[in-house]
Amino acid sequence: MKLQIEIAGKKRHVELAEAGERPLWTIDGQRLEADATEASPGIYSILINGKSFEVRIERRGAELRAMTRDREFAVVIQDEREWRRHRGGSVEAEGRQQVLAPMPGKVVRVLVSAGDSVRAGQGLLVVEAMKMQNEVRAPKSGTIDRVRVVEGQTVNAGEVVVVVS
Amino acid sequence: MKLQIEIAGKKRHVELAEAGERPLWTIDGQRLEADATEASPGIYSILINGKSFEVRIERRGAELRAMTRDREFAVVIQDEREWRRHRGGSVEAEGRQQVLAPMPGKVVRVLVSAGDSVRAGQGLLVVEAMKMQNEVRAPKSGTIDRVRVVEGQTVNAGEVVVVVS
Amino acid sequence: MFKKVLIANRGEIAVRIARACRELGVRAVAVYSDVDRASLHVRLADEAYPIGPAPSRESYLVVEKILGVGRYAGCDAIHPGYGFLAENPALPRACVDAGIAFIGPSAAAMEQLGAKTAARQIARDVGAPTVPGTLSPINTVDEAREIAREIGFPVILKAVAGGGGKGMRSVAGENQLAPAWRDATSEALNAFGDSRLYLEKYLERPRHIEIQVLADHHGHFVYLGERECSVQRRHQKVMEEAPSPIMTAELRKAMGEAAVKLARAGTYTNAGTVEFLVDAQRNFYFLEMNTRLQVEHPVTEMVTSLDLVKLQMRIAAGEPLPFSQEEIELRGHAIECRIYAEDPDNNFFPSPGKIVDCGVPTGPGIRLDAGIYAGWTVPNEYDPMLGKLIAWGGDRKEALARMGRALQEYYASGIKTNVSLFRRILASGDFQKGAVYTRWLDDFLSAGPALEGLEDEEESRAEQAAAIAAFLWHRRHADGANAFEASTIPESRWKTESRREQVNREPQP
Amino acid sequence: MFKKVLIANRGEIAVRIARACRELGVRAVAVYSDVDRASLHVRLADEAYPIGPAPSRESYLVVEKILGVGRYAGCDAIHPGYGFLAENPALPRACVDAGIAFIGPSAAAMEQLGAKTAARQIARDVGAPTVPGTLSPINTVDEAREIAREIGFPVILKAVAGGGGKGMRSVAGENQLAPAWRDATSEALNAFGDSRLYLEKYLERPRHIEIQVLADHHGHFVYLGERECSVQRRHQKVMEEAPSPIMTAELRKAMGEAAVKLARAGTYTNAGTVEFLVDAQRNFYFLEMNTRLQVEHPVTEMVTSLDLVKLQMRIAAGEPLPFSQEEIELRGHAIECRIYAEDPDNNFFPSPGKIVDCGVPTGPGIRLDAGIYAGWTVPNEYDPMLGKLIAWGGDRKEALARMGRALQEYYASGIKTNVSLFRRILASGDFQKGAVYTRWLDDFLSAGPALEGLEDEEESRAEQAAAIAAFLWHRRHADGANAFEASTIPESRWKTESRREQVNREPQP
Repeated sequence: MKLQIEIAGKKRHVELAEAGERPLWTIDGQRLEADATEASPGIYSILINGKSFEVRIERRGAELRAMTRDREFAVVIQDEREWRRHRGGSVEAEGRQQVLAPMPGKVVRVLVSAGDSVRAGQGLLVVEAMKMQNEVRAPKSGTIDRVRVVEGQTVNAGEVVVVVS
Repeated sequence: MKLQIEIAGKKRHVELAEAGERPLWTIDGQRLEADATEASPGIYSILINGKSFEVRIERRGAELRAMTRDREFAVVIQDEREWRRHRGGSVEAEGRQQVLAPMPGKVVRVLVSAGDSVRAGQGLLVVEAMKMQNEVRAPKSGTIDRVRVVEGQTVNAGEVVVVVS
Repeated sequence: MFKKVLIANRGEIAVRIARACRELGVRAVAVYSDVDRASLHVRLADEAYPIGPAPSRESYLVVEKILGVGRYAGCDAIHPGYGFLAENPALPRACVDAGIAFIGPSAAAMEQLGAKTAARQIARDVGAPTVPGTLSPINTVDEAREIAREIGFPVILKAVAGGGGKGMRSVAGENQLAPAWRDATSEALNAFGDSRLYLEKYLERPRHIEIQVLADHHGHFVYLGERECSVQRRHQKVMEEAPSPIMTAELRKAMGEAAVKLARAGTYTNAGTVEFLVDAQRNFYFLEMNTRLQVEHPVTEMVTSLDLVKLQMRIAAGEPLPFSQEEIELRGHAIECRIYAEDPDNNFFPSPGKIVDCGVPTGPGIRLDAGIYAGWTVPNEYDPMLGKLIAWGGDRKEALARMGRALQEYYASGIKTNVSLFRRILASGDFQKGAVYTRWLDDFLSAGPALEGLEDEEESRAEQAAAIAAFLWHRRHADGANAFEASTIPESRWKTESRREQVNREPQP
Repeated sequence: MFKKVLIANRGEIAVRIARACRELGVRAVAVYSDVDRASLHVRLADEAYPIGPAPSRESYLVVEKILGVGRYAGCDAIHPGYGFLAENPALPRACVDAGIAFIGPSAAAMEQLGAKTAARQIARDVGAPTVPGTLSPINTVDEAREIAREIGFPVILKAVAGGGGKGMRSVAGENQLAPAWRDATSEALNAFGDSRLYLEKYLERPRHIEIQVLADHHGHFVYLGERECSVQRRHQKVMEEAPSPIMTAELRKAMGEAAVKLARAGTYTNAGTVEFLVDAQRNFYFLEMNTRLQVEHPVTEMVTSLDLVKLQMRIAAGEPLPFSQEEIELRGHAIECRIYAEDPDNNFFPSPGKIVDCGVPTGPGIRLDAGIYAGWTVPNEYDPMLGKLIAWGGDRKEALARMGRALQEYYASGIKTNVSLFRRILASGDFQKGAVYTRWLDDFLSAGPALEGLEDEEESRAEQAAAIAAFLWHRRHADGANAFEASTIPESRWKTESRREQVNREPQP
């Protein structure tokens, strides 16, 4: 099995071959003296040349994170097949942009309406959760295409609240 | 749903009826002001007339145990149907008796052979585990019917090691 | 001692109080809102009663409901914890009427010492220093110049209607006063429709240091040393320690005696905290008094070997303080981290949700006061504090080392927590030296993440380990199509980035 | 200080040492047998190396393997923990050859003070009291009578080859001596093929009280107060506390000074423990010396505010003791429960297996030193101790109350533990009063479970709660046919009963 794994922005090709009972790890073509075991669900004890690392893998919504004792890494995994499939469709960064609720909560104020022109960083609406009010701001300058929430409404994290074009 | 539940040797008939969203508990025909929720797997928070109990239910081999903050109870559950079915077959206490390994370990000494006559309490074999040697003794006086283990063998808890008749 | 204490709170502090009750053989009675039925404080209590819907205005803040449970369950005392009704004089007043002891000061003492302006007046009356300046509006720039000359530059102009830094200008010397006055006046007018300003001595990089006091019903007052609470994010304490790294025996005595004097003047009883600002020259200025148990009380407990919650109960039960000022001994050093369900990579947004698993640090010198457990869902409706991690050491160095070690062992998975923030703070040279002030953390954070050290072997090994772990995780979870999608769609990173940009959390006014 | 320490142990003590290393900035190197790959001490270490199969004779007890890892990983010191190689002079000797520091005494001191007979000789030489009697065989009953008259009745006859109570007779007065001699002689002959006896003063209900000593390489010796370790089950300590409930300042000084004198005479260095028996008149008698860190060291840490493992490392690194005898202050009271994977309802049989879930008590005054986690399988091959729960309080009463509270919060599910034993001990009047002796727990247990209090409302409510919980558990799990079978077959109870009868655990000779 072979995967492309991006850790802290660096892509690596990781391969695991089981030779007899000993698993053989290869990262970017280099053999690694590594031994890995899952201690608890999602928690891995990894020994690399005797150095002991404990890595906790956690999915947070759409993201994967790897936590060691002192460090935290963003992780993106693609296996070779998947990777080829996705290669074509590039990420659209310009044009219409969906603004997402960053947390679950209640919309306490909507500051813009469809058709308003906004500057990047301008407040669009205010979400309240856990006694904190949080302003959701425009990711770019443009025109409000649609406002998809009303005051008093409850939203979930990642829900589209406003579309800016 | 109705179950016969034996707690600390006392049999109770416990019934749960869901009336609307409120569950109604009845024990031995008496209505109970009780609210129960499973906080973690196998750990229940129970409020009875406002009194807060935390009960952990654990299966240990063939036994069920209920642990509160300060107490521990043996639990035997039978639903009414099962109960009727089992009623006929009574527990055979006399006659041939199987002696079970009380713990996993290694048989370090076998003290009897088939045909030996033994007194109740006499040592039959020694099992070692976790640096402790443990003598398994005869549950009753009689004759060794069969010895099902040899020295050096590993046994599991509950495994039949000797049969006495 | 009481027979049965009602805990009018939730979360870690309700757990803390329930444990004190348990240890004293007193029955602990919990209350819970609809979303708190399975909360830890309910599980650990001897009795528990529902008090209504999730919003605290309809449950934890309703005096009548609290008192109703107290009467129904036959409680002889109520502990308010902190937050919610803890500083609301309506509760002690209602307790008096109901014949139930309130574990805290009287309503009158609460009103006198809890209100900022009244407390400052008392402080001035008893000769405790307050920040020089005026609390009433100044009419003209000339009047401002006169006052500023009197108290000495630098000063700070503040909008009477103000808050959030608007209409605020610091003035280093006289020649800057006129333009600062103009700017602040117009900014205040724009922001609040009220241009009025007042003036205070500007403390350059003040520390927030507070004194814990105890007072019984027999006229005995003691102070239990100080807590250094300068590490704050947007005026919210984040990490506290005792003793303060800058404390001297003389200063402690002076501040402690000022605190006791203030408490005595307000006929205070039970536990309270007197907050001060301390400048670089170790001058201290009374800020305000908190007429309740503080979140950060454990650091005082660790260095005094006392149990403040039990002492609160003893005092409320009419017992005299069991020690005198001279018998209080400070020992070693303690530090506390407030662990929140929030996302330090995303402007510290609250991050409620279900806790999948918990790592609980244990071993020498470590204490955890928490209100959570694996499988519990952090509700959306309340303060997102999960608990407090506390480390004690023979000296500050050992306390910090133990905290660092404990933070490595701590986690709450399934939600985001601010644990990495504490790692960053602990690693900073300023904090290691104790060179902090109330705006230090905001400055530190706005300076951005420190450049990571050069890529060393350890770092690259850690990345390899993470890659291997991610590989194994993927192998186990990738079969579920969703999991696979979620972890591989490249857009996910883009979303994260844009989210980070869009968002800026404001403290609620 | 060292750069890298090899921990030649496993379980909770390896975790304890790894944490001390972490806090000192020293790299911790673990070793593990085949069944310990996923053990907590490996997970928490900075490095970890395999040393062979599960049986300790082939792994943790092999000096060459330990030294091999030490050399390979570039360690500059080895900490042996307790058990395994901790009292084997071969390890410090091999360390000298390898140029690696041994965190403990020299091989010579270990041999002198660790051997019972040699240590007793030293004790007599320095004037420390030992139990009166002789260690060499007595030839005739007349000789025995003479010695018994000298030291005074009651005395006890013991088989030279003996152990386990065989060939042992206590003799209250002279007229009982002859028959006792006959019985003991023949019993010894039958049991061991060796009829020789020796004689000692019989201590009626002695306490086991031990003194913690520290000695650096600069000739400084201190004692850190005592630990009361009288609560033992078949000569195994179960619960320890500090200070001893019967201690006086004078007795502590006398015992402490005797301990230091002994350590000094044996040119001891590092941490060690001198064990004494103390009789009802507070006479103390040297028993033996443990030339290592003890399991129960945390209670001393809690009352002295010191970290013994770090001090061991400092001493081994050549640092002088950072305090004098006069500076050592005892504060409050600490108690420890040794939590074992064993079944208190079934003769304390070991109960290894997979831990499904753990409840970790936290909050004020509670410390847990454990080597386990949920999901880990307790191996069959080693001592079944899971860890130690330690409670500190301002006084003994508070320490006991906190321990009681913490025990309510502790559990390790999936296996059986001895937690209920501690509840019983804590509830007993004798223990509450501190009226214990070395055979107290055996007497207490053989007296059978105390009659439960009359059935009160609380009890019947608890049973109702258990019934409801069992109902809900059954509803969730009954669908799986196996679960249903297992929980309902009536035979299961019969099996339990018969199992209880059949079994009688013997300590290994």
